[in-house]
Order: sequence, then structure tokens, then C-alpha cells
Amino acid sequence: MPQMNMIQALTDAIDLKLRDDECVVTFGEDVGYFGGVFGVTRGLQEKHGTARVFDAPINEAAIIAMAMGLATNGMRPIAEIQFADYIFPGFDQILSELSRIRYRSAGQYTAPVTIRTPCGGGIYGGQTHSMSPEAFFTHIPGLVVAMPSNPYDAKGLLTACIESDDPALFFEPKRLYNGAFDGDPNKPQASWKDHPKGEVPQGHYTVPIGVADVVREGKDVTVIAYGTMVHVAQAAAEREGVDAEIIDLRTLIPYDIDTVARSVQKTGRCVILHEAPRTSGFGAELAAQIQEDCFYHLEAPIQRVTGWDTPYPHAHEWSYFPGQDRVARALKKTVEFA
Amino acid sequence: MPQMNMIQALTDAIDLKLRDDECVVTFGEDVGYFGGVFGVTRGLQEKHGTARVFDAPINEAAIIAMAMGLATNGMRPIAEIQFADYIFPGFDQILSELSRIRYRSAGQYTAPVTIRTPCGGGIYGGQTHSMSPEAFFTHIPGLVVAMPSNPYDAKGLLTACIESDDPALFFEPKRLYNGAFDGDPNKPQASWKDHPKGEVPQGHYTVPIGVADVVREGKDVTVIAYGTMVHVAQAAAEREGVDAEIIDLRTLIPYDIDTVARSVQKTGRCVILHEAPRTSGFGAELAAQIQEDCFYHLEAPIQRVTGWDTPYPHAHEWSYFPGQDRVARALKKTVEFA
Amino acid sequence: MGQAKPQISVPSPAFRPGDTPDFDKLGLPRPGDHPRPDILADASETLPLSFGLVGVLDEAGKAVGDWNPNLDPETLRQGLKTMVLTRAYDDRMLKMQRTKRLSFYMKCLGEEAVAVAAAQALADEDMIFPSYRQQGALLQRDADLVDMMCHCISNEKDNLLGRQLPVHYTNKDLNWFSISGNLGTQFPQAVGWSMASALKGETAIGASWIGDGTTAEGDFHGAMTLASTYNAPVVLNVVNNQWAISMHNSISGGKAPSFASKAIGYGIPGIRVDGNDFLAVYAVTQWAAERARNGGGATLIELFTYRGEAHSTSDDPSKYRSKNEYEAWPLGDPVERLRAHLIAEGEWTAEDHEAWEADCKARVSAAWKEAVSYGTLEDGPHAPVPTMFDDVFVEQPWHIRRQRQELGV
Amino acid sequence: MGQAKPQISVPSPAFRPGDTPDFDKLGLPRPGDHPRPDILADASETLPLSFGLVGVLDEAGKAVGDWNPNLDPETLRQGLKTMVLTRAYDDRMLKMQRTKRLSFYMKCLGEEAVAVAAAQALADEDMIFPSYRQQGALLQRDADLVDMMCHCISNEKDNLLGRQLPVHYTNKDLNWFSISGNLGTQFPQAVGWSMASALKGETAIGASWIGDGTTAEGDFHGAMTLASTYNAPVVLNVVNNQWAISMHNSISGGKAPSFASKAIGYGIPGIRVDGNDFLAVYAVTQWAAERARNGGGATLIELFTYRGEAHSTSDDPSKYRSKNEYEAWPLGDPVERLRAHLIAEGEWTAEDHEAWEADCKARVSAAWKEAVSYGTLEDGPHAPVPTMFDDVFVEQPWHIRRQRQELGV
Ligand SMILES: Cc1ncc(C[n+]2csc(CCOP(=O)(O)OP(=O)(O)O)c2C)c(N)n1
Ligand SMILES: Cc1ncc(C[n+]2csc(CCOP(=O)(O)OP(=O)(O)O)c2C)c(N)n1
Ligand SMILES: [Mg+2]
Ligand SMILES: [Mg+2]
Repeated sequence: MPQMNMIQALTDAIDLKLRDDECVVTFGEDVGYFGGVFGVTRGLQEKHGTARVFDAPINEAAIIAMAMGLATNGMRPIAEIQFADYIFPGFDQILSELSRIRYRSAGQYTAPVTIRTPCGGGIYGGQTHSMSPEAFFTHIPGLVVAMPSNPYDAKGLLTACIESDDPALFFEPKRLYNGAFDGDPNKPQASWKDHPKGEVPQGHYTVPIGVADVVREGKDVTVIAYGTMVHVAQAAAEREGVDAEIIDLRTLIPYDIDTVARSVQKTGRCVILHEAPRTSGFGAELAAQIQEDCFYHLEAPIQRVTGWDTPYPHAHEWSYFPGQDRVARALKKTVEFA
Repeated sequence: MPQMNMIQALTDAIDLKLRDDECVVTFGEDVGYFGGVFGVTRGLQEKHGTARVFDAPINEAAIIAMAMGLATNGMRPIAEIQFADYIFPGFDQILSELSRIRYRSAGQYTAPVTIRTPCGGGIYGGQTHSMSPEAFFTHIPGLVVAMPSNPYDAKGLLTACIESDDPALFFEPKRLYNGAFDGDPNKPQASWKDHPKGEVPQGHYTVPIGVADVVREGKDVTVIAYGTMVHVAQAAAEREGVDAEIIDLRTLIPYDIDTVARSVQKTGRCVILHEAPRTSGFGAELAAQIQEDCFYHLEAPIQRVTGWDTPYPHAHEWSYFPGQDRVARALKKTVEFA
Repeated sequence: MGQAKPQISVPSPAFRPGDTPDFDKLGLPRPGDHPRPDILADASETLPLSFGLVGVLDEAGKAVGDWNPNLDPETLRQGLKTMVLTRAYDDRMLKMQRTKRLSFYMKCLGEEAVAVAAAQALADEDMIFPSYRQQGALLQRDADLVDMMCHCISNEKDNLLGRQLPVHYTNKDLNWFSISGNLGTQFPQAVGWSMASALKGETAIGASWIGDGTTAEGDFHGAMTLASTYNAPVVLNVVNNQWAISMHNSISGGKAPSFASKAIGYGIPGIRVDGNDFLAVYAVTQWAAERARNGGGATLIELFTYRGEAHSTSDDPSKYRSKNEYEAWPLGDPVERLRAHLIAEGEWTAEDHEAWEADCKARVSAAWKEAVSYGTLEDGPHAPVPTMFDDVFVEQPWHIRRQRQELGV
Repeated sequence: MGQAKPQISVPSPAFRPGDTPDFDKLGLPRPGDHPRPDILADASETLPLSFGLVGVLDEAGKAVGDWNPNLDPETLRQGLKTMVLTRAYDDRMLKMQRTKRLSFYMKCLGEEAVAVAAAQALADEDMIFPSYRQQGALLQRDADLVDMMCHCISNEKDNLLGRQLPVHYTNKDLNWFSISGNLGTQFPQAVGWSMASALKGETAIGASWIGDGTTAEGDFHGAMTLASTYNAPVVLNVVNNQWAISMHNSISGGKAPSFASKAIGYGIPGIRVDGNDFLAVYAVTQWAAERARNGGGATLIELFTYRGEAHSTSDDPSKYRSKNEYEAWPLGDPVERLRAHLIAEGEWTAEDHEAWEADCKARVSAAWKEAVSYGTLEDGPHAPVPTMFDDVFVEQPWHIRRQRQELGV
């Protein structure tokens, strides 16, 4: 099976959809001739033409509105927002329009738009190239919200989002583009080459929306993570020798409550991880729902290990990023809680 | 002491600041000559002049950016966004700029801006005049977020926000402008006239940011609410004869964790109310933090009674709004949980 | 430079309550003055049109000049009839709102031509992305009165299942988009929609309307930028009815010589037209539609008119503008002007007009009776409560299903 | 209409990798062609300037025409020196980034005049709201090289406490605003800032810079609308360096005849100027500043130039544009052109220039040595970790204090 990094897996997913569905188009800032600042659409304009793959003016609201307009007229647009930090000029078009058009028109108009955007830290991007804004979108009814943690899921989940008739926010943890990252900045950059999830089947497949992946079975504590934090969780559990069950959520809305609740009811303990600031982050929703569904089983308070409630700093990146030490400490604390 | 409705109390607060602080200006759509679509700035342009109280173009991003520019040059602007539903074109200026300017400039520039905006349902406003978007702003580090539930608090809390050197989002539950509303649409519109919190002192006073108000003492369950839901909570508790301790949060960021935790540790049970959709609403943050701080004391899962995860409907307003029945049911369920 | 003084100013309208309006200073060009460029002319040729005012009907009610669309009488009669029907519909719905049968309403008095003539000049396949004030275009496309009313009173026959505020119509069968409460969002969407049409090799174009105040929104600039960059086949209309609720158009327009002139900086044709001149609105819309359909891209049209009534049922205009501005408006009334023209042409009589007015009243009353027979907002029946949870997603996910169960429906 | 076909198109630049650039088609007007309107002239008088190109330095290096600011040699020498220093600084910082001493860097090669001449024409009290490519203006205001470097390497002397990406300078002492990574947000903020200045009766004005690509953002329209409505004393600059990362300016500009012409639709003067002509940039900025200071309100200036290097250290321009475009650029190099002018005037010599270049190199090297002595991003020392939690709010609220404690600092 071919080995791909996450960028190649995403390119492959878009390439196949452009080939198989004439309604699919993709655009964004630097997406056309250049192929995107991270190269996710590289080569696609040459292959599929400027009418299918093109550059867009630097106006995120207009990019999303154009996507919605195209979608309500039969197209299936994939819009790239260059960095998740820059999606907010388009926030109103997402919240007031894209997420509601099916509802407010009672199904007469629908907008199957996929918005792809790189998110997350770990690249010294400072406060405007490191955000993880997923929580904002989980509070908007009508949006699918997904974030893969590896090339295999990236291709399958992006394909599922493109094919879904619901609008989808697809977050790409940019720190994982070229290799898995376990939160240790001192290690040399890993590669997806010899990683099992770097094995990406040729041709079409999907990873279903709403289904989590238990990446590590365990008895003592449930760890819920997505994106880069999945890898940090695995490394921290190994390091501490904690028998943790690690769930890669993959889809945030709608998330896989059955897998989550079953696991927490089994372990009785839960730690939630994300890069985003803690207050009103998606970890809050997970904790609130879990304490309700698993109240009888909980033997320790649910811990959240997250980014801090500050803008994402530059020099102090590794004091901000919820790395292995902080995750390990939370695991021990939770497992030992009595 | 003069009786005021919430509109008059807000007008009074702005009027006094305009009088006492020449750096204060206020503007927004229809705010000038007309005095705002809800009349909060009525009469103020005539009194203080067009240079202090003026209309603004219909561009919420520009209104907030103008406020930030004015503030970084020594002014203390109060910007009105006509409905909270329409704040999102300005979301980027709030999130990327207003909330971060102090941090990213290491304190060289600060923007003491207050953004006032009517929020909430109960007026048959449909999906674009009924939103309660407070949770979005609680996930943005650097913003004070406040919502009063009565005229007395409205004047004191708005004054505190204007005087604060932090940027503040001040949400005004429009259903409470003219009278308290306990969630029963069949009752005649109440008036603030004979309501104790309709007594508003003349002259300057503040309600401190970050301090909650225990509006009803009780032993059996803690109810955390803000805005309109404070009144619904009181009515529901009376109706069910539940000995509930009801906390009016008043400030969401930073919220009064001491009062909240003390109460929940006393009652061992907690119900959280808000009008906004449940998923990733502010109730999630409260529940997540409370289960952590009060784990040993909790005798029942924390319940959230909220708006549904749909756009705010028109005809089904009272099926959407978290009214007395739903609150009462949650209270009983929580108190009886064993 | 020491004594120099930067000064800011806040624009204010010429007249406020108490003033007697006098619009002579508007200095509007005479109808027939403007030449009509070729439909594929370079955008720069429209420079004079963007500062001027295209008109066809002169004071005497004659159709004059290059822009005369030379329409057959039947077409004009039909347009007049729709405008009169629109007015009758508005009157009735406003009354019903006053008696609390509607939660909210918005009239388009004085702006009927802006919507009706444009809809007539467009093809039925063209997608309309309206604001809340183009009900005339919906009626021009023969929307069913009862359906429109059922929406406005959110009863069990409301095609939007009671989800939307009154007047926020959606009607896909009539190629009418879903009206949003958020100003201006439809402008760039219309550009995207029209691009899809071109990409699919179809001939349908998009047309959108916003108000003068809404031009200040970022989405106006986004739409113009997209339309310019991609040469999108779309007609972008700005209805300058002088007011945005209580704000005069100078608050959003600032020192701009006109709203149409904003097109210049995008390399798009800009045309200002007398919005109360049915023939002129038809002619300019037709020009823009043909240009778009023939690969010429977008046009920005400013429809110069006046908002005859309150912004909506939520405001009282006597609080912020002088009483008889509408009467004093120099460009008259679109219905009266077309009526006079047809009568002058011998194609219509005062009796015809009265008869048609009576007919519209009757149809509207009958429709209302039928509409309320399917329920009202206050007393229902409404769409079944469980439908409140549908259409958020294609399939109801677990969390919404749980919430539905929590409500016990 | 059946056979009609709406067509969309996606603009593409004249040259891509492999092509030999030939800019004759630009058909630029000759320097000295344009008259200089009175500083309080009606905006409409600038119409030709918004489509044209103001220039002062001719091919022979002589200063010609109405717009010649007639500056004394010392001022010009000083400007030239700052441009040379800016180039030396950029060169050094880029090298240091290549050796991983910086996480990121952005040069302004070819655009030095745009920033330096403007800063010279403005008063020191005027607030600069820059993009990330006006380091020349910061140096023109005598910013300390070591301080600038300490920010770029986030060491313990970084005045931003390691919070910001390199080149995102803030310097209130020099009336230099805080640079945001978010494009265009500073444009409307600058308008608000300048309004406050006027409201307080002060003479300081605001000046802001964005790029050609950024004009597409809604904030551009917001800024222009505010400036027009309130007659704000602000100078709004669009640096048209032809590229936005890999996108040619035709993606954001579409069919627009120029970026300056966007001013017309706001009733604001628009002037396009040769951005590589130091004297022209000075003259136009001075005109706009005087206009603003004397109550004339805002001006939109398009600075027509070329981005000589990569967008940033994150991209390789040979992947998307033809190699020798910069060499082929018809408007030359701002440093060379001012140097030639001063030499022609007998106010500067080749030796002076070499000596100054050597001097700048030496100063930059010395500054770098000192800067790294205060630490580097990689090895520290940085600002103390606890400062990461400061300045989110005036006072640290409980939840942030708890988080700081959780981190154990
Ligand atoms: C984004 C947004 N901001 C504010 C409003 C509130 N609002 C509704 S209509 C209106 C005035 C619009 O004026 P104009 O664009 O001139 O249209 P008109 O009503 O005159 O037809 C305003 C401010 C809104 N609906 N959406
Ligand atoms: C809101 C936003 N969208 C996208 C980006 C990513 N980005 C950074 S620079 C740039 C290109 C800007 O081009 P231009 O405005 O021409 O300025 P130049 O770099 O040429 O000086 C882009 C797209 C951003 N920083 N902010
Ligand atoms: Mg209007
Ligand atoms: Mg550029």
C-alpha cells in the first residue's frame, strides 16, 4: 500500500473527487497555480484546469459566500482557508448563512460545502498561525466538524466531508502534515513513512463521520483527544506506563458518544485533551456531557489538559502547548485519585 | 429611589459617563438622532452633541475597528451592535484585534471598548433577532463578558464595563428591557415599576465585574443562570416548591467561581440554565469546572436546561425557549436523583 | 501646521422632523439625457451613467430617449397590475400586523417598480437573491398569495415550517432564494451562484438586491470583488431609497457621489437609474442581464427611489424624518407614473385602474380568509413541533434526537 | 438568448516561470505629466491621478513637474541612507533566518521608498498603522537596530516579551502601532485612531499601509466607508507590489483599472504614484497629509511598485513567477534611482554610497552581535515564563492564575 504524508493524502482525496465528480471545485488563497502554501492542492490546477481549481481574492467572507452560492446551484465546493486563524472574517457567512440555509429554507436549498483549514501549533507560528478554533464551530448548529490525526483518516474523512450534504469544517493539524508529532520538540521531525497510519489505500474510501477510533485500549483511564493531541496522549501513556484507553474523536460534531460513554463507564476516569484554550473549549462540552452520562461510574473528576487562556505565544510555545509532561501529570493524578 | 426599566437604567449609565468623562463616545447603527432601535441612547445626541453620540455605517466590523482605533488613542468608546445576531461580521475585529491588542503589544496599547448588544429570545424575533451568542466570546481570551438581569445591575454593570480598561462584551436581554419575564408568555407583560431591582439610584455606582448575586438562598440544589433565565429559575423554583439556591452570574468572564463552588458544595446538586444552544454553550464550561471543583460534593449529575441545537425558530418560540416547565422538571429530577 | 486642525464631521440629512422638505437641490438630470452604450461596452463608458440618472418617462408621461425599451402595452399593463397588487398585498398585511395577526411586516411602498420591472426584464430561470423589500418580484413571478400569507403567519401551510420571521420568503420553484435577516450576505452568494451557472454552461444568471445602507457591509465589497475577478454573470442592485431605518444614506454613502459610482473601482459598469420609472428600471436591468448572459460579466445598478413608509412595523419614521418627504419626492410614484403613461398612450383608463385596484383588494381579502383558515401564529395550528428539529442536518444526529426526546415530541 | 453563454474567467499574470517578462504593455505615463491639485481640491479632481501614475524623477534622474517636492539635498541624502540601511538590515536578518536564528522573516526589497519617503513626509506625531513590510518607516524614525533584532529573536530584551512572530513590531514611543498578522485589520483602526485625534483637537493624523491583495478584505471597504462618512484625517496607502504571495494582483484587483480608482466611489481622492520614485512618494504623501491636517479628510494612495524578493522565508517565488521580473521591472529600483538623482545633482558620490553601505553593514553586524548577547529564540533567555499569563487582562483573573499555577510558574 502506498505510504503518504498527510498532505499527499489530502491531495489524493481532492484529486479523486475532482476526477469522479464534475460538481467538485476547489479554491482559496494561493490554491490555484501555486497549489496552496502547504501544497495540499499542488498539481491539481494543471491536472483539472483553472475552472475547477483556482485562486481566490483575499476575503475569507467572500470565499465562503462564493462556496455557498456555488453549492446552492449544484456544485460541491471545497474552500481552503489558508490558516484557521484567518477564518473569522468569514465567520458570519458560516454561522448565519452556511449552517442555516437548509433549516431556514426548510430543505429547499442546501449547501454541501467543505471548508478545509490548517490549525494548531507546534511550528512557532505565533498567535496568528497556531490557533485551534474548533470549539467556536461546535456551538453552531448545522455544521459537521472534523479533525484527523493521521494520513489514512485525513483522506477518508475529507472524502466523507466532501460527499456529505451537510456543510463541514475540516481542520488539518498542520504540525502533522509531514509526520506524527508526540509533543516532544527536541526529537527530530518524524516521518509518516514507517507509520502504520501513513499507509493510505489508492482510490476511493471514506472514514465515516461521527465514528471515533480507539487507538489504544486500556482499563485505568479514558483519554479523549483529536488531532495532534492523539499522538501526545499515546506518548505520555507509554512514558508513564498508564493503562490508558485513548480515543481519537476524529469527528467533533456529531461526536461518537457511544464509544466515549462506553469507555468512561469502563475506566471510571477521564482526561480530555486539546490545544485550544480551556475556557469554553470543546473539552468543556465533552466533560459536561460525560459527567451526565457516566455519573455513577466516575471515580475521579474529569481533567482537561489544554492550551492556556491566552493568545498563542511565540517564544513560549512549549510552555503553552499541552505537552507530554502536562498530560502525564494529569493521567497520574486522575488514575491515583481516590 | 427612582424606578427605571432596563432601557432607562442603561441610558442613565451612558448619560452619566458622557457627562463625567469627556473620553466617552457612543455610536452604532441608528444610535445617533434616533437613539437606537430600542431607545437606549434616546436623547443623548441632543444632550451631548453629534461628536459624542453618532450614527455609524452598517458595517459591524468597521464599527468595532473604529472603536478600537478611538480607544488606542485615548477615547473610551461604547459601541452598540443593534442585535447580538449581527455581531459576527465584526467577530474577527473582536477576536483577532480587540481582545489581543494589550497582549500582543505587551501593554503599550490598550483598548477600553465596551460593546453593548441586545440578545436573547422571547419576542418572536426568529432566528436573526433572538440569539444568545455569549459562549463564543467566553472562548476568546481577553474579553470581559457580562449580562445583567435587571435595571439595577444593568446600570451598575455597564458603568463598570465602561470604566474597565479591558474590552467588554455587554449583553442586554432584550426581553427584560421593559419588565421582568419569568418565561410564561401567557402572562401580561410585567413592568419594572414595582420590582425591587427596578429601583435604580441616581448618579454614579458600579456593580463589580466578576461578582455573582445569590438571588435566592436554598439548600437542595444550586441553579446557575444569567439574564432572562434568572427570572425563569425563580418562577420555576417557587412553582415546584424546590428549595433552590439561585445564582445570578451577572459576569460570565471572569465568573464568580467562589460563590458558585461554595453553593454547589453546600447543596451537592446543580442545574445550569441558558437560552443559547446546549452544545458548547457556556453551561458546558460551568459544568466542566464545577464537576472538577466540587467532585466530592456532587450527589447528582449537573443538568443543563438550554435552548436546543437548532437555529432559533419563529412559530415554535415557546417550544424552543427553556421555560418554567423544563426548568422545573430538571429541578425535580436533580433534587430527587439518588 | 501648528494652527492646522483636522476636523471630522457626521453627515446629517437635509431635513428632519419639523422641516419642510425641498428636493430641488438634488439637481437630477432630465430623462432621456443619457445615451445607451453597447451591452458589451467597456465598463469605463458607463462612468457618466454612474454619476447621472437614467430615465425614460418624462414629465408628460412620454417615453423618451435611447433607453426607451419600447415595450408592448400588454407587458406594461401587466407590470402595472403587479405593482398595484403588491400595494394591495402590503396594505392588507400591514393592517393585519396592526391587529397582531403577524409578528412583523415590511412594506415596499414607492419601491414597487424596482422589483417588478426588474423581475419582468429577467428570465424566469434567473435566480433572485432579494432583500426583504422585493415582494413585488415574487408577485411578478406569480407567487401564490395564500402561500405568501401562510408563511407570514407561520401556520401549518407555511412552506418554511414556521422557522422564519414574516416576509423572509423562500421559493425555489420560482427561482427565488432564501431571504436572510442578515444584511448583504446574499450579495456575494449571488455571485457564486451565477458562477456555477456559467461553469455548468447554463444561461441562467443571478440577480441580487441590497439597500443603500447595506452597501457599507464588507459583503458588498466581497461581492463586487468576486464579480470583477471572475467576470461573474450577475446583476447587482442597490436600492437607494434614501434611508436605512433612521439613518440617511449619507451615513453609509459618506461623500460618495453615488452608489453606482462604486462600480468604477472594480472595473464593472455602474448605472444609476430612476427607480420610480418603470421603463427605465426595465431597460437598465435588461441591459445588465444581456451583458451578463453574453459574457460581459456583472453590472452594478443603483435604483434611486424613496422609502414611502416606515422601515418596518417596528419603527415610527415621524421620529427621524420630515413628514411629507414622500409627497415631496421629485421622482413621483412608480404606480402613478406608469399609470399616467399608459393612459396617455391610450392603453389604460382610470376606470381600468380602479377596477383592477378593486380586484386586487378582493383577491387579497379572499386569500387572507383562506390563509387564516390554515391557522395563525397565535392560535396555530403550526407545523408539527418535531419538525423544529429537522433540517439542521440531513439526518438528525444523536444530540438533537435526545433534545427532541427531552422535549417529549 | 438560447445560444448566449455567460462565461467566467480566472485572471492570470502575463508571466509565469519560464516566460521572459516584458512590461512594455503596462503603458505607464511619463513622470511629470500630472498636475498637482490644490490640497483641498474636490476629490473628483483626482480622477485622472487615480488612473494615472504620479512621478517626479525622469529617466535622466532629474526631478520634473508639478509634483516635485523640491526637497533640500540633506533630506534626500537622509532618505537614501535609511533605504540603504533598511536593505542591509533585511539582508542580514534573512541570512540569520536561513541559519535558523529567526523562526521567520519578511524583506521589503524594492519597496523601501514606499515606507521611507512616506515616513519622512509625515510628522513624527503621526501614528503609523503598518503592514509587515514597512520596516523602512520604523528605521526612518530611528528605531534602535538592537531592539528590532531582539524582538525578531524573541530574547529577554524583546519588547513584546516573545509573544509575537518576528517582524510584527510594536513601538509606541515612535508612534508605530502594533502589527497584526491578520491582513487589513489595521486599516479601519487607523481611521478610528485619527478620528480621536481630531475629536481631541490634536494635529496628529493616522497613516496605514496594506498590500494589493489585502484590498479585497472587507476591512478595506470598512476603512474607506468610515473615512468618507466622518471625513477622517488619515492617509490610506495601498502598496501594489504586484503580488500577494503567489497570487498576481489581478486576483484581488480583478478588472479594476487601478487600486487608487477605488477611492472614487467613496468621494475620496485617489492617487496612483510610482512607488519606486522617492520624490514622488514623498510629494504625494505630503499632499495627503496636509489635506488631512487641514480638514480635507482621507486620501487613498496606491504605491505602484514590485516585490523584489519572496513573500517571506516560507515561499519560493521561482515556483510561481518568472525569474527576472524584478530586473525587468520598468520603474527600476528606488535606491538606485535616488542615488543617481543625488549624484546627478552633485550631492552624492559613488564613494559616499559605498562608504555608507559599508557603514550600514558594520552597524547591522555590531547590532546583531549585541542582540544575540541578550539571548536567542532557540537557546533563550526569553522573557520569564510567567509573563506569558500577563496582559490578557489588566489584572490576572482566577482562571488564568490557576493555569499559571498549574504550569508551576
Ligand atoms: C448584519 C446586519 N446588521 C444590522 C441589521 C439591522 N437592520 C435591519 S434593516 C437595517 C437597515 C437597512 O437599510 P438599507 O440597506 O438601506 O435597506 P432598506 O431597509 O432601506 O431597504 C438594519 C440596520 C441587520 N439586519 N443585519
Ligand atoms: C485575514 C488573513 N488572510 C490571509 C492571510 C495570509 N496571508 C499573509 S500575507 C498574504 C498575502 C498578502 O498580500 P498583499 O496584501 O499584496 O501584501 P504583500 O505581502 O504583497 O506586501 C496572505 C494571503 C492573513 N495573514 N490574514
Ligand atoms: Mg435604504
Ligand atoms: Mg502585494
